[in-house]
Amino acid sequence: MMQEKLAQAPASASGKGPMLLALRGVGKVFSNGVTALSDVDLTIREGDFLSLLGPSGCGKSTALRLIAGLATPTSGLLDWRGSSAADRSDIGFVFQEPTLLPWADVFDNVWLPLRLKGVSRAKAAPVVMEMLARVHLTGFEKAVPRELSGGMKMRVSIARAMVTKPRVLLMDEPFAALDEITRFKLNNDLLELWQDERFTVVFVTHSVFESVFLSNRVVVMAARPGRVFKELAIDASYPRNEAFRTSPDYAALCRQASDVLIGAINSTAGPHYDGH
Amino acid sequence: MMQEKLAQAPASASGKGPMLLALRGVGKVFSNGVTALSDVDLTIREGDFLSLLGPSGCGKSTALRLIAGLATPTSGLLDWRGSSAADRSDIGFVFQEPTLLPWADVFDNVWLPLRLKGVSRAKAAPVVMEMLARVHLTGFEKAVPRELSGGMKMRVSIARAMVTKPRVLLMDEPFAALDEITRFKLNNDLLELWQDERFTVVFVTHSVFESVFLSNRVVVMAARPGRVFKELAIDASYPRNEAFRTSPDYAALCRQASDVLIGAINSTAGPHYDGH
Amino acid sequence: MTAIEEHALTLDPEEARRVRQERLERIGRWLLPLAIMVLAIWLWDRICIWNDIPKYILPRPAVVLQTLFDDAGLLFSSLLVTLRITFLSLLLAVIGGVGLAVLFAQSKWVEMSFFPFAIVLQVTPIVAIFPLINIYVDNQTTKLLLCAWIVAFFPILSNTTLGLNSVDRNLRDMFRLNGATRWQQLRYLRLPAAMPYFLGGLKIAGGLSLIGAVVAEFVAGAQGQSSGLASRIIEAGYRLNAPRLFAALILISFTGIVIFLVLSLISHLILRRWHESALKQER
Amino acid sequence: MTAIEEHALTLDPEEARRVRQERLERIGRWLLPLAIMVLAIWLWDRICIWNDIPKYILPRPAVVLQTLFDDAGLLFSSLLVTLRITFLSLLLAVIGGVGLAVLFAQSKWVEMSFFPFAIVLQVTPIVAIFPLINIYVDNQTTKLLLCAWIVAFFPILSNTTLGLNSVDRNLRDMFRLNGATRWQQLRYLRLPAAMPYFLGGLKIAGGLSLIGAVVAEFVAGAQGQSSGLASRIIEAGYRLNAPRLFAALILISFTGIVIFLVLSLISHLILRRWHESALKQER
Amino acid sequence: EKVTFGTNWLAQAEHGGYYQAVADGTYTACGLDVTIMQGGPQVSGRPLLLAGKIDFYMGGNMLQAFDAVQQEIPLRVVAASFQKEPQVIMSHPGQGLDRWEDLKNADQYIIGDEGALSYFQWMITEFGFDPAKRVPYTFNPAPFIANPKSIQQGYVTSEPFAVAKEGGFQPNLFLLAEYGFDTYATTIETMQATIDKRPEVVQCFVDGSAKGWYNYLYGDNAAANAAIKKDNPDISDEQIAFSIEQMKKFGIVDSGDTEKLGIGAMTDARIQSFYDKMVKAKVVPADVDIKKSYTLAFVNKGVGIDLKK
Ligand SMILES: Nc1ncnc2c1ncn2[C@@H]1O[C@H](COP(=O)(O)OP(=O)(O)OP(=O)(O)O)[C@@H](O)[C@H]1O
Ligand SMILES: Nc1ncnc2c1ncn2[C@@H]1O[C@H](COP(=O)(O)OP(=O)(O)OP(=O)(O)O)[C@@H](O)[C@H]1O
Ligand SMILES: [Mg+2]
Ligand SMILES: [Mg+2]
Repeated sequence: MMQEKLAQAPASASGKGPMLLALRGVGKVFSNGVTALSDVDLTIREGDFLSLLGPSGCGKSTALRLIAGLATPTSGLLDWRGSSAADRSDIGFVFQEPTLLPWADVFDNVWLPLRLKGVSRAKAAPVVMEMLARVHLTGFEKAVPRELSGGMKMRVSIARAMVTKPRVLLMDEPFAALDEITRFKLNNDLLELWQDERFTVVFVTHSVFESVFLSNRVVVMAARPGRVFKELAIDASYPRNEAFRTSPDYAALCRQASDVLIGAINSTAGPHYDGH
Repeated sequence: MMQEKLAQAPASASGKGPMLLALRGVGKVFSNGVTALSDVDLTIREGDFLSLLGPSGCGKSTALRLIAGLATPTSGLLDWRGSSAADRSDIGFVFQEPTLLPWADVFDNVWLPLRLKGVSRAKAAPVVMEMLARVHLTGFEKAVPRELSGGMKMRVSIARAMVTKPRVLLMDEPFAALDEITRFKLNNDLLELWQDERFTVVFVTHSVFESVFLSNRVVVMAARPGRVFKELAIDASYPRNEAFRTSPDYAALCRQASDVLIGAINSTAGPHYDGH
Repeated sequence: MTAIEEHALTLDPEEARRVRQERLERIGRWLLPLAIMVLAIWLWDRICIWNDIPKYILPRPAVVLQTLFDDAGLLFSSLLVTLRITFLSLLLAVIGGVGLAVLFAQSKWVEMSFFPFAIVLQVTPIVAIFPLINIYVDNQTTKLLLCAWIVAFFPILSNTTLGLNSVDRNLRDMFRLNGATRWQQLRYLRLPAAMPYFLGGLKIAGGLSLIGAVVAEFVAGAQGQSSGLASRIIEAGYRLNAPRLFAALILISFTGIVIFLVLSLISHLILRRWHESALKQER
Repeated sequence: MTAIEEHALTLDPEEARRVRQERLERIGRWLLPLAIMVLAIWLWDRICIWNDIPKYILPRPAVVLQTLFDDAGLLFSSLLVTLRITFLSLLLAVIGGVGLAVLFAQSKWVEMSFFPFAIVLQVTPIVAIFPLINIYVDNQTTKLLLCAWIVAFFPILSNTTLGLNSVDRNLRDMFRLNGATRWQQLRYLRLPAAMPYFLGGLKIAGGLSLIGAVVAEFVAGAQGQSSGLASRIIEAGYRLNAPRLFAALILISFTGIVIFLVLSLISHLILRRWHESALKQER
Repeated sequence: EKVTFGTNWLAQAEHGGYYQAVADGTYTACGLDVTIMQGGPQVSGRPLLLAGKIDFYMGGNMLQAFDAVQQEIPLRVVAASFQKEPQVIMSHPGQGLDRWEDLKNADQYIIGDEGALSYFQWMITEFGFDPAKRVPYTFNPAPFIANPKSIQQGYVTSEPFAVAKEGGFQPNLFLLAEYGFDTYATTIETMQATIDKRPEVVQCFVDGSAKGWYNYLYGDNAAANAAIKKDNPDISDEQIAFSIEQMKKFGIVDSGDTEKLGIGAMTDARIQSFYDKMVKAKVVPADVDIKKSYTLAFVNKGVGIDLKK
């Protein structure tokens, strides 16, 4: 199944597509005085699969919210010059918390983005059901969020973000609440889809392995203040499959990323890391 | 530092302490008809570090809530005969979601369990501050939950569960929202503490690596209905450190656990897994 | 297995206690309110006897009940008149309260501009402005409705406004991202989220619209032929017919309780699948 | 950098529009309500003129203002009397409402047993039971307070009860696990969680206790020599002194708005750190 | 021509003359189609008169007419149905409250808002009643019956009946008119505009009402009573009979000047004398042009005297 995708693989994995968005010297200081981001420069190209990796609290979610337009930077700017207005508004977002409508059942929650675009229940049903099958939730259409387990809620949220097939997909630790096997499956699914549709993904994760497996670029961030510590290009070709997962290349890249992450964490100032 | 702990290491890693609690034929059917657990038999011994591993929705959280007494089984029973009433009420719980008081700041949230036991702010302060330092949150005492990142909230929740030094610690994916490096550090911390204090831990995780690294017993569950699929004894001696993490033993155990997990997932009935 | 179970039951007295208590509570939930009601009525009777209270001041419950029975025709036809105004004004209060709340939710400045007028309506004593209403409104029912509405709409407005403003931030962001129009945001997010607050306001307004209907009739008088309970109360008071006065009051109280129960039931049915206040504690 | 920023600004007209709109809204938030108030007063004036309404029916605003100024001494001393009852009864409503809510929150059957009595109090017309109060209560202030309290306490009770029952399940479990006593659960969990609901009820009760104080005086009369605004209104109505009547009404309305604003401010200060309804939208 | 007359209370025998005139066609005879709009305890119909929604209104006493002059309201009293203010003060017998002078020593005065703003002011200044002891009358006499040391207002035709029936004792009655509160009462008020534009309507209504009263008091009043009971179903025959009896006994409607001038009579002298008393009691200011408050153009013509049998 994966073999037939080879033809559509991108010319280069390091993302030389046209520029979608550039963060230029972006900083974000919250009103309580916390500097969440400081002087972040980052260019996102169309078709990128970019992972944000970094310690907890380093501003990954904040960066994602800035990109989505849900927050505005307190300094610097977001440069969308390279993209059309349609791109900017065609965003799928997986929040770090499930963020479901508590009164609506699973079907309605996933249907919602389509509903907001005027798609009727009947028209939406096949798409919604397909998305639910993808995240292994067939049979739970009628359950309301409080009847779901943590991981199931997160999967509903993922299904909802993807149901509109957006041009830009922003995902904030979407698979953190899932077991490794399901996670691998969903990783493969996502990659497959991405190769088919060539949308742009910005993917926040805590897993070095996941970031290396999925992305063509890994941006490692450091905390206090949140900033870009280092960027790694993952120059392995797509499609990536189980063979890649067990290859020495992958292990080497993971080790490299891991070292960068350790560096990022150690570069964090503050007395609370001294004890370790 | 770790070397001096050797003397206190348990005689055997496979948990031959006195019985704390036994689940006997426990089942749980929710009022909406979902069978979350069915016929679960499980014995927890004092001083166990037991991990629950299993696919999303297999009933891990439900099992933990049953053990904590937050839910009652619809069939079967919990047998606490081996333990004192004190054990049963001295439980620390880390919920899958942070579950913080939104109006209280970080300090007050962590102080809460002590406060409920009548410990004054001044008396509690050193303990609370130490716990906050352990989870790397020094400096955020005055922040309220909505000003924290997802991982930070979870760390507050962990600090709160451990601040009373409970005899039994139930943790529902405590480290899922943390990056791997921090996670490793907290893993080590937890293990160290466990060896010092010999409390009992039931630990829900999605990470095969984590479960093998931490526990003396790994219980793999399967879904629909949730049940115990297989139990693995991790017969490596404590203390476990970075050396263990890179040992071939560890890798073998992980592979073994992984295979069991795959087996558990494949044993799940239902059409929605067919496509994969 | 049974042996162990039994064992476990004796072993765990706390668990057994809990089960016992739950069973007790299930019975008590219906029996106790009734018992306490009966007790209250008995106390009322005793107080009348102990203090030698003459029947023209506070009649004994039996007398009131007898009157309720004897004058049933008169009182119930009056009750119907009052109920009609009550329900119409509650309906108007819902429409007006929710409508205004939705309007106010559109923008902070709309809220700040028009909320004062709502407050003015709430705090203006009806008795004082009734002469104006009386001059410019011709229809008697309209007058009554207007008065009762003024009494009842504010809690709905205030609570619904609060609810519309209490929507989870992330959900709001999610709607924004999906390009929801103002109307869609209202329809699919803010109104459902405001439900618990609105229903809370409705429960307050239920009683208020009843008292509003009574007060309206007090003020606007029984200028038509069909007079409601307020006219009965005035008349009975004037004629020192205390048993009938109290029979009318009992009828009003009872109606209030029924309205509250019905609104509570509606509220429960709407919220039971998702809101904490209505969820069954499932263990 | 500035060049790019400028560029970006022209580049992103939506962003610029948003900033402009925000600035506008900040100004409008204070100016518009005032402007609309002025407009409303102007409209009132025009209506008087257009319809040739004589001043003894609806005086023009200027006349009312003049009267407010001329009779300031009289009216403001009356206002103080009314305010005293208002605040005392609001205080009692808070104590009574929260107290009962806490009691009701102890157990479902306590709630079901005693809520009916609260409803009876809410729906009983004060005018009808005043004779009883008059017979058994001697102190005039007590009478007034009792009447005003009956009007004001229910929204607080109802909303606080709702709030106490809306606590997040997991938090409740967490307290249970930590062996919290009933009182601790109330003190540290349920009361703080009920805050937004309570404060919503308080905002409703603020206006109600004002109108309650007025109605109480209508029914129970002035306290000895010092008469409140209700007496002024009755007197002005009887003496056909419409300007003074409207001056008194304006004073009541204004007081109602001030009470609401103060309660809103209190509510904001208490909730601003954590509850959605009071959070500043931070982008 | 259609006109509406607003009364100040629910239909009762004290309104008998008007119901009589409607019922037996007296108004129709001079071309008026009269609708009687009954009032109630909390409502005043006067604003409706001021706004021109009704044509005639039943006033309480002359004080309000004086108020109207002060407020520059073109309102006029055109006839006085009651020669005497029927208000009484009631007290319990044998409680040391058996004389008018003693009444001020009562614990509590139960007096309604209208009373408190009119004759009670006179009672304060003339007889030293203590304003702090006043409690509003909510038209429920129970508190009075319950407290033997209290006094209460009432219509001589109405409250004493209920008190005697339910309280089981005959209260002392002090008719205000007999202690110097010599206002006309239950007046017919109308706006100056009506007098100017439709004098014949006013005349017809005044004459018809006078005739109505004669017929009601001295003739067959069955039809009028039926109409009263239709508007106010709760009133009893017994109560109506009592009211008529009291009106006759105390000469409320027909006494003094009416012997010659007919029912509805008013005189300048009587009004001036009442005004002077009220000025002395500081109930009204001294500079009111009371001539503006009434007109004698429609009364004192002896209309209907012939109907008295
Ligand atoms: N609304 C807010 N108000 C104030 N400070 C905030 C707010 N949101 C986040 N912060 C602060 O900004 C910093 C970055 O937060 P952010 O949520 O972006 O971290 P993150 O990288 O997503 O962390 P995690 O991996 O734990 O989710 C944190 O220090 C946090 O305390
Ligand atoms: N309150 C509830 N009402 C009804 N069904 C529920 C409820 N809570 C959980 N369930 C169902 O019970 C099953 C087990 O849920 P549970 O939360 O225990 O799973 P889990 O193993 O913790 O999964 P995850 O890893 O995703 O958190 C799921 O199918 C879920 O839909
Ligand atoms: Mg985050
Ligand atoms: Mg779970």
